[in-house]
Amino acid sequence: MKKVVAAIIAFLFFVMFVSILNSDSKSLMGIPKFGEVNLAERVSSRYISKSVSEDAGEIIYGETNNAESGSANMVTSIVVNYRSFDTLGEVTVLFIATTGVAILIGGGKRQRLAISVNPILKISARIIVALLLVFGVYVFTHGHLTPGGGFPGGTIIAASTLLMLVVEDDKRVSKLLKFLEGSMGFLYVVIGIAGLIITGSFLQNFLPTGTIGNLFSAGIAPVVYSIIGLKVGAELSGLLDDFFAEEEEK
Amino acid sequence: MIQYFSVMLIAVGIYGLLSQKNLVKLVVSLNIAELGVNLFIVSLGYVAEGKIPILSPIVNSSSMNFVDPLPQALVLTAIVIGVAVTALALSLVLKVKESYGTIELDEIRGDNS
Amino acid sequence: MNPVWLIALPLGLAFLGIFAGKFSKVFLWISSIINVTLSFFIFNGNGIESYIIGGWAPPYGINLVVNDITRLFLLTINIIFLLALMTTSAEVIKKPEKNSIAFMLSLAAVNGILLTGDLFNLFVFLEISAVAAYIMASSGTEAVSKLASFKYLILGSIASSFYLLGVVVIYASTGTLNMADVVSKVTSMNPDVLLVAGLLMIVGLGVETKLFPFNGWAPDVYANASGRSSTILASVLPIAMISAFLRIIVFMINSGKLNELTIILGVITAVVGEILAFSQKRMKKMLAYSSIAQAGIILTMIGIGSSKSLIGASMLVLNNGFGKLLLFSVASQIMLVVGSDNIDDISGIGRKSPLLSLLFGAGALTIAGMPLFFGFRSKLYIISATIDKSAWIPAIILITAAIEATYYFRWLFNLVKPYAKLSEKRTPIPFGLALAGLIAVFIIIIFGILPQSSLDFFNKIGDLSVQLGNSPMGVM
Amino acid sequence: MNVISFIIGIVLVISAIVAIEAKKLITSVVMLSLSSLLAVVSFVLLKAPDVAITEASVGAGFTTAIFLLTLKRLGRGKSE
Repeated sequence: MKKVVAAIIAFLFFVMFVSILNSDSKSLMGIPKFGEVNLAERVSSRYISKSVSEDAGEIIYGETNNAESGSANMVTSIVVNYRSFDTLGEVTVLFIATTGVAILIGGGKRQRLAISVNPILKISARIIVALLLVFGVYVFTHGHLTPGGGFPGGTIIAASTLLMLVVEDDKRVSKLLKFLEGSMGFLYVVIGIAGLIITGSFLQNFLPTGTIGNLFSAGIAPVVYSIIGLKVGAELSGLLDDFFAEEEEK
Repeated sequence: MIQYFSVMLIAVGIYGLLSQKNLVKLVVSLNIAELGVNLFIVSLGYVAEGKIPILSPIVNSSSMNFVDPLPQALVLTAIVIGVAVTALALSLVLKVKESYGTIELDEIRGDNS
Repeated sequence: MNPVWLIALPLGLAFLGIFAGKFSKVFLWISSIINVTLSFFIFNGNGIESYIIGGWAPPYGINLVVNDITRLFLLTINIIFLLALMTTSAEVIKKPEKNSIAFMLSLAAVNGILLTGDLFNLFVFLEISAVAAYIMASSGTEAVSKLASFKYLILGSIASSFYLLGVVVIYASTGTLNMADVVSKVTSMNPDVLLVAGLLMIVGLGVETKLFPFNGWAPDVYANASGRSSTILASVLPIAMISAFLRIIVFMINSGKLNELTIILGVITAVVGEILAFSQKRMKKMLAYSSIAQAGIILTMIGIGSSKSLIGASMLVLNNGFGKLLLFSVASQIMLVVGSDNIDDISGIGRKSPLLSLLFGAGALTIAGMPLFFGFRSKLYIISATIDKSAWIPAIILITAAIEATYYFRWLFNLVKPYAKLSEKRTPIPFGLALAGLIAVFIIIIFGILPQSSLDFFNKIGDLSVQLGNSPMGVM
Repeated sequence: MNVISFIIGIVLVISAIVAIEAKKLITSVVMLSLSSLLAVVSFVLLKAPDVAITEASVGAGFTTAIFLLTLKRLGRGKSE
């Protein structure tokens, strides 16, 4: 009976929501039809043309110098430059959730695995962990040029930690990770305050943005994304380690 | 078309939240609902012949026709928030299992004094 | 004075706190004290100020908006947070360093919710305060607090997903995320789309503001969280959530149908809250239902939306904040001393520490709206504000006030009832509780006595709400 | 192109329903990661590579890892 009521409510939600899809018309603004979006009406047209503070004309890859945001990847320019405050908030959400998991199931001695791990797996795991770390670092340092950024990069680093945790029986994540996590977060806030002091508003870019497409372009964007990558990597590794912890005996 | 499927996903997630009694299943339904929301947000930014919003040697000028990058930036944040909340939810499930011995809502004798 | 410090400081100290060991408790006090002083500076500015973030002017960048409502609520929130730290300083909790981080981030998020002028940024701050609240809710010693926190988490997460859907629908229609920009475009929006977006946002914010069908989580969470957590959850968070509800549903969307829905749901919340509070055996559960009832009345006033009713609502929000601070601090102290807050176990406790019963009495009387207290003035103001609108709303407010008075008096008399078993010797209460409690009592009595004309910062809210009603909220 | 997205959409919704209705928890977790992966494919079709990579690593990868670790710790109590 409960399932029928739930199904009805879910269906009502579906009907209500679908009724307002493609409701855009000349006179009244609504949700445009899938694919027929007029970007000029939207805020993001200025993000694409990188002309939020002044009109920068046409941005050419590899040629435009000292553009407003400087990162070739427009999504990264929004996440780390135009709306960097959201990302700071979102890094805080991950930080507080990790702290919460540490409060709830942290501590306790390491959980023994039921199966004994074959030495071949242990050695090959070490090689793979090294490769994973390099790949993770690559992903978040090139966040402003290629897809991906701080978060996927950090998760790939956490994946290498997971591999080590699964393969090694007694491996515990070192306390250094807590220090790395905290200092990276604090560094992000310090960059924000530096922006406030140097250029007048919190989290404002104060480094030259170079030519679009180079590794060292886009001002503080790669710096912030590397900080996020290391922070997310440290945090999620700590979180995985908590999931491996044994429950404390009451 | 993907918009209708994403709204269906949200509806399936809501159905799961209302009908399931297993705590882990509730977290699964929550993830499905959030997946639907994220899919819907990105589908709002789709432009028919738009290109991937990354400047590269091939797509080298900002005057070309691009897909809307803002919903993608919003979804990046929403995905990570969803994972953070899921991790917290699962650790709460472990604590409930530890003290109540079960993860079925109707078996848990909540002290609703 | 850039208000971004109110958010950045607790955030930075929280990040440092993770590896600072026992210093993070000190950081918590530092950030709270500095926040109070900062909000004093911000309080005596005037007009509507906009502080941009990241150097991009709105609606392309995110801005922090400071207007008369924000100034008053910012000052109140930071003062109540500091007082809550003081009243519950004697409590010993497991892993205090990590819990202090949760409190610091909750402080940052609450300030962020009040200040931000961007819809998606509000979603992120709501999420931070929600996750911090889940951790606070699970801080109780019994197992039931983990279960209560899990239910709160599931309800809160699906609610914030609905809010996000509402934000995205508005973005798809108007093309902007800045609240002030949306206000200017709402009139040319398709009314059905606006209605659905508004409904989604009411559901999203309704859970946090304890609106009727979505407040099932509150009693268990408030009753089983640790002392400090339940005090902060009950006194600080409602102020921020109600201000978010006010700005989004009433100032931004402002559709007649949704305001009526808010009124109806608010009235139901108030009535249901009072009836359930009446029959509770545990003090913290009773206080939880009383908070739900107060939220109901406040949301009804917000739904009406006239400038006088908004003044009444903000007075009631302040009154509820200080009142619940006192009541939950006393309830937590009783839980520490007696180990239970069941009505039979604690009868006569008040005779052993008269100051405790004085604090409880003051909190109870101001919430119930007795004369000489601030609650009386706000209730009076509300009734005068809604008399002309319709007759049955003031009637309901009077009924709820009557029910409130009865059960608060019942609890008060039970507290001070002579009881042979307990020895007569006085048990002293911690200094922090006494000092902060007396400050709160002083505030609610002063607000209660001062003539209406001198409470000009409330009247400023009145003309601000009129001005906001028809012009873009905050600098474009 | 929209034929592929139509098929992916159908399989996505079906895997979501199975994830909720599955008897054993392990099946529902596997179906959840399947629907995450299908979502990654549809993100690529929607020309959102950033979101696809993030959803793949954070959404599908990490969430499935946590669910399996939780089930492992729950499993010791032989609840199923």
